[in-house]
Amino acid sequence: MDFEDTPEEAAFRAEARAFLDANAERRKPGAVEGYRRGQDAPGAMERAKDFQRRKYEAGFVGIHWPVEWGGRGGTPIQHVIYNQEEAKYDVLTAIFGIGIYLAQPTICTWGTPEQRDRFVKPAMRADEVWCQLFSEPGGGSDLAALRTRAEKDGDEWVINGQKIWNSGAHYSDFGILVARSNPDVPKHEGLTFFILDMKTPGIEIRPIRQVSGSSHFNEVFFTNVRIPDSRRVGPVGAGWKVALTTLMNERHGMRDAPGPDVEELFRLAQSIELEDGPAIDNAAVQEKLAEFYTRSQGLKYTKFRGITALSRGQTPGPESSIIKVVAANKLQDILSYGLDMIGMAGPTMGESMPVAGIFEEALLYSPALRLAGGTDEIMKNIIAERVLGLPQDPRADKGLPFRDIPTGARK
Amino acid sequence: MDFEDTPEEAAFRAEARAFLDANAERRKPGAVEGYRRGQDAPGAMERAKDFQRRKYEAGFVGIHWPVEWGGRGGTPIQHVIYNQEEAKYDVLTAIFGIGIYLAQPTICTWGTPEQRDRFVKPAMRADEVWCQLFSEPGGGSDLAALRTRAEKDGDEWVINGQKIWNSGAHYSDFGILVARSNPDVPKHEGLTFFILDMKTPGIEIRPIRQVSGSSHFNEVFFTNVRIPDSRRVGPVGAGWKVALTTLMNERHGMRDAPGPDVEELFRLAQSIELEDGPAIDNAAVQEKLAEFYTRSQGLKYTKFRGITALSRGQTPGPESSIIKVVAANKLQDILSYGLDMIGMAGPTMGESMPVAGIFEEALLYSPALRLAGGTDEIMKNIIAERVLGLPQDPRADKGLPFRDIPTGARK
Amino acid sequence: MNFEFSDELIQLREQARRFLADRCPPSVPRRILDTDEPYAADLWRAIAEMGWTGAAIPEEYGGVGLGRLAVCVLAEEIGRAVAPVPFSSSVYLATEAIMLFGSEQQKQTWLPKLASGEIIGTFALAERPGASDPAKLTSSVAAGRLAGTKLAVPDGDIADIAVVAVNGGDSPWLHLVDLKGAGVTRETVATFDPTRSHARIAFSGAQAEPLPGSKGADTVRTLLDYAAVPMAFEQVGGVQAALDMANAYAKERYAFGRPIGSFQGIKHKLADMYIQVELARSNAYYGAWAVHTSAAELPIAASVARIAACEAGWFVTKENIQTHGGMGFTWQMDCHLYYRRAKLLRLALGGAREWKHRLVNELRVRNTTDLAAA
Amino acid sequence: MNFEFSDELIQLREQARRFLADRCPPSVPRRILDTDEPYAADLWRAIAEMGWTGAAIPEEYGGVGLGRLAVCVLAEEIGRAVAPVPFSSSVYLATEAIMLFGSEQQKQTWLPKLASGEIIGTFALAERPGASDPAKLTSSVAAGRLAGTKLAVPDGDIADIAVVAVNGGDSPWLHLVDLKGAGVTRETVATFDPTRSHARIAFSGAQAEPLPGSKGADTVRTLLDYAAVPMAFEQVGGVQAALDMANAYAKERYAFGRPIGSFQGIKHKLADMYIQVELARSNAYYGAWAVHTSAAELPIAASVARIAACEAGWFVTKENIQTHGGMGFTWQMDCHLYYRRAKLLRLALGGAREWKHRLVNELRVRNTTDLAAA
Repeated sequence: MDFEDTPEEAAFRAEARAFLDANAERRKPGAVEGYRRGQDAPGAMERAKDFQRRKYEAGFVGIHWPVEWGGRGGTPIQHVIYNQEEAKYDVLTAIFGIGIYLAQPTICTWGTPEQRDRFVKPAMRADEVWCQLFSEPGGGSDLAALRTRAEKDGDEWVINGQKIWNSGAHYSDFGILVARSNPDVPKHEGLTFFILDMKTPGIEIRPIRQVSGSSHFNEVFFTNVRIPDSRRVGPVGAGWKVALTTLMNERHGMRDAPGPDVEELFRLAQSIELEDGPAIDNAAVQEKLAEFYTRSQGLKYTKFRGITALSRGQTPGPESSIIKVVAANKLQDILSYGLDMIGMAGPTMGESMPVAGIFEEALLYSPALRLAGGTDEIMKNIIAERVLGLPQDPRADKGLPFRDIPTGARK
Repeated sequence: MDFEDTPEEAAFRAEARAFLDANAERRKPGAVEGYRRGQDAPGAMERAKDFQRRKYEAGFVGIHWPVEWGGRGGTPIQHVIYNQEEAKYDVLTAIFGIGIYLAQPTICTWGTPEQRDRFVKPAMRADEVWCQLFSEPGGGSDLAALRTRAEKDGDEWVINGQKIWNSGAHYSDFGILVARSNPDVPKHEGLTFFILDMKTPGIEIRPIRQVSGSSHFNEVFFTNVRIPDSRRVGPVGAGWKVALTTLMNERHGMRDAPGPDVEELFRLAQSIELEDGPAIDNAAVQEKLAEFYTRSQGLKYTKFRGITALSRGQTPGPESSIIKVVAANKLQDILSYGLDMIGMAGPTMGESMPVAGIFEEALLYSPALRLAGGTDEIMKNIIAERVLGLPQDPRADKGLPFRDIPTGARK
Repeated sequence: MNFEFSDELIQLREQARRFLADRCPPSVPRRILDTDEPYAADLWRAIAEMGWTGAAIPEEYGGVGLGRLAVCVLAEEIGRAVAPVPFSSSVYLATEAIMLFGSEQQKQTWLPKLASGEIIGTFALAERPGASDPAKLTSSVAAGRLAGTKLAVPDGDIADIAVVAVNGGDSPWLHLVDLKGAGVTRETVATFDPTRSHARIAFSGAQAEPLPGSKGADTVRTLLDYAAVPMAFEQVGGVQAALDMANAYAKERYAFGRPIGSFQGIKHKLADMYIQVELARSNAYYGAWAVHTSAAELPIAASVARIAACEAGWFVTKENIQTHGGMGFTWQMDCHLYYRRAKLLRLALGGAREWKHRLVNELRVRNTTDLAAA
Repeated sequence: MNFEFSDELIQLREQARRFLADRCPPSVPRRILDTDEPYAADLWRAIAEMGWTGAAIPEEYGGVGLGRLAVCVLAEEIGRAVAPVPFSSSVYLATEAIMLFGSEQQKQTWLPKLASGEIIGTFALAERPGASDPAKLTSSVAAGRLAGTKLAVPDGDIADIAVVAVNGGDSPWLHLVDLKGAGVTRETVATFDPTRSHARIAFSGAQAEPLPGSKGADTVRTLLDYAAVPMAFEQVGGVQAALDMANAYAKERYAFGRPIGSFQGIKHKLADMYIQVELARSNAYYGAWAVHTSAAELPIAASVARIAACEAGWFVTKENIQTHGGMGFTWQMDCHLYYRRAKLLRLALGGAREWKHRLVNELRVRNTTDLAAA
């Protein structure tokens, strides 16, 4: 039991560091803005694409993919090690994640050799940027209830409908799309998966304003959008199975909730006076700090257990399924407690506030973290059913043709 | 908005107090043992029956019942006032509650005039003591899934099966019993309700040992127990509806969780030293005390709102449905926090422990309070469905003949 | 026992609810959120015309003389409507301060104007992040001139007058300041709830008129106690609205072929929200009784009302978003109006943490046998 | 990174699990619960024969020399089986104290006997209800004679020797006392978990042998740190067993025509229990690394392991009862074995409250940049 790299891991880590030192800037210590979204800054996309190209050339994209997919043929632990190192640098790579880590594995698994040859490498090099078109307004947690229609017309499919929670449609070249090709069979059986060229006529993109006031997501509307059948991935009607490959990869990449954590709460408590002196001396504050610290450490070492499994060539255990739900709730608890400590001055937004105002900022974006990528409730169902083996809820929609499933007042 | 009695209420309260002063001992202030069960003490049952007879003669039993049921014809608020006063005295009346507040209203509502004449008055006077025979080992929250059979044989019914969570079968004269008279119809439609003479041959009573080590409940087994049809209450097959009258009255009588509350935690915190001085001076302890106090007060004033509704001749609102679930969980939280404060010495049982050892004692009985009379989960379903109007869970057993309802491995 | 509002006040509540449903649908706070308007001046005028701003002010000072219970009833409706008006600042705080601690002449001068809505008042206390302990204030008054800086004063940029807390020593701790006078610099600050404007106010030699009854730091706490009760009602109104919203959505929204409200995950969440709302409401009622009778228990009753309202505020409004799923996080749904406002009100008179501290201190000075909770 | 036990230790764990499944089914703790037997002496002998009592003791002192990680692995299985044996008292505490602070001669004298199970050791600290702050101890040693009274000493009535904490001033704080010698009065006390016996021990001039390395009150805390880690594994074993029990019951028990585990009310409860178990397990692993390497981070790692284990212990065992419904509250079901034991272990080294205090104090003496949690 140790925290050390094996000699092979250490060598790989050194290689990664050397590449990063040569190609990126190290993040300043104690910076709180690391999690703030940077892709809206001027020139950010160009810089990001430039770095991604160099990362690809250096062999750090698709580290753990097989060589025939265009990967390095490395190990999952190397992938983790590279990401641990990259996280210390000021680079913007997350926006290519949909293309590289969601779209391409799905295409490689289900697509034709031609599709693989055409799409994988440009995605890895960030020559082409991808987005995801799965969620719909009426679907929510019930993803397979999607209603966007795909109707065959000769060698083409005609798409009509609406997607939501799309990230990056406005700057993406391609999208992965699931649509309903047959509403007369049960809901999981009537879906088909496509690669959509985002420049096709008939696509309209509207930003969604979030509670925080910013718009990191879009609604995307399709009016008679045509996709050649050659851009279909997997068999007609197999779209749900194909999409599951994407979703598994998405869940696998699940990460911590960015924002104020124990360290920031600690800094806050050191900087603030309560009625009986510095907050950090207050026994109630101390107990809260200890509880949050314990939860944070629990997450950290749960991740270490997962990495250890990878390092041993095993699949990480189900323990990783808890990370998102614990992290997102912890963030809400911490920011709320921090704001209460700041007290009457707490509502003020901005860098002039204690710890650069991240508690106030987190108030406005944190609810999303308990929803995006699976709500708390869905995550707990997953833990209960897939980890603990509990039976599913009875399904009101089981076996029903999609068009007969109850939807309430709405259609 | 005031806490005062109306002149009529004040007069009634004075009358109740006069009766109690003449017939019972006032409880000592600060006594913690008030909630401890006393019916096992020698001579306790005789004293209890004696007091109950005097209470009946003085007109304080069935205060809010109509005169034709043998009641006083008073108001629900008078009933509350009497109980508020009685709670200050050292009397044991709860053991007659099943007979008086569960069995008799059910018999008065559904039974024949002969049944009413025969049973109501002796129950009110405690000449006859009653118990309840509803729950079964395989039923739990799904009360209507009971399997005890009632088969018609001439003018009699033959009962075979098993009940559980019975309180007082060993000292009771009669029991109210629900049994399945027809397993071939849906589960709520095949039940019948009976009055059972507990001296009938074929009844075997076995005490259930609880976690606390004591046995306040029994299992009751029936082997060819015969009940004359004249002791059937309500129509054959209407047993569920009849039982609902009992259950409504049971829920209505739902009370606080007895045991250590904020006052006891306060006393504990005043008596204990932590690493930084008296516990009561510790900010973390103070915050907990404030949180518990706020919850306790919330319950108290929720009850006051219910009493106010009664006082105005209205039915108390649904707010009273929250009391049991909040009180039982609060008790567990308080006792656990108290034990943590007592620290390494905490496991010791007995009167020599701080606050007479009630925290340790409560550890062992408190889990029952979240289960008995409806689990937390059932209570929340009730709040969600009956108060908030949310739809029921889909029923896997809906419309199925009882014998075809899935029961897992067990039968 | 009569632990309910009078029929007259219940009527007032119904009238207020209808009025605000008509005049302050969600589009009104949204307008303030989306524009530079600091508050809904039109709604404020209408509210003043209804007499709400003078509800607790005696008739001799131009008010309606309905007493503090009427303010509690109105506050609940203001909260339900997330109304973008300075009701709490002007009514629970500035007006209350003058009623409690003002001289006869001050009452005659200011209360009629506050009652009519001609002027807006506010209360300025916090000087730094952290607990707002009156004993640690550094603002001071010398020769009738005030010096000091107050952070995040609610409605500080739209108010005409402020009651300002200073470290008064043996002199009064609360002073009236004309915010349009010399020596006052106001700067609007952005907050996470733009439906209620806030300002940082710097006083440099502003003319300050003491409220003669406000001697001692305790008077600041007393004012907060009086304000905490209607504030708790405002909070209760907000969480009730958020619960109603979640409840309606849970019935209407389908997933997996049935309403999401039929899943226990959502049902039990809503039951937990309901429990919090009811506990907060019951404690607020106790607070109402205490302000109504100016009972000795007010510090305890106000703390309990405040703590329960703050807990419900955060829990219910965040779980309302959660119940709505991804939609709950969109600008277009109203969930965030309640969520922002709930956290704002939770901090407004000092966080729940401060009130817990106050509650236990108050309980300790009493005989613990008063604690009996059942 | 290798954040997992070695294959050798994983084998040891499997062997221990099989052994205890065979030799310590629930009927064994039930026997102790139901009778006057203070512990399962037969099981204890078998455990000693397996070498578990000497697992961490170096071979030169008659042990197996597997190190502290082996004790962690065994502790988890002891916890899973709710074994009624003085393993924690004798191994994590008495043996550890001698290994950490004993003289060479003391090690040679006592460790072989502890390793072989010939004697049982325990640790006596608490003198009053409340925090067991070493600095406030009143027991003392003068001229080799100990005076003082210790409350609720685990296994105090069956142990042969005790490591007793005293207020040592400049001398050692930990002393070895032969509990069968003169000047020792032991009285068995009833606790809420009779599967582990406890005694009140009064010392009046008992002969006491100092552990020379235990100078200063901090050495008492250090001993608790070392003990807290295997104790956390014992707690994790218990909660894992309780979770497994709840999970099996939720699948098997039907209500309303379907398994109760298909209701989200139960599903989400079990998911919450699983989360607590996993967080506690991960933190215990960090603790294991720290005791294994005697890392400078031990006070932090031990505190974190302890706090997480205590939280899981209470939550999981009480919700296991709740999952079982009324049956869960019967003597006949095993739920209460886990529930009692979890609360006992939560208090054994001082409640979670004390460890939170310790954790923050330790964090404060370090650079806060070490805090980075991700």
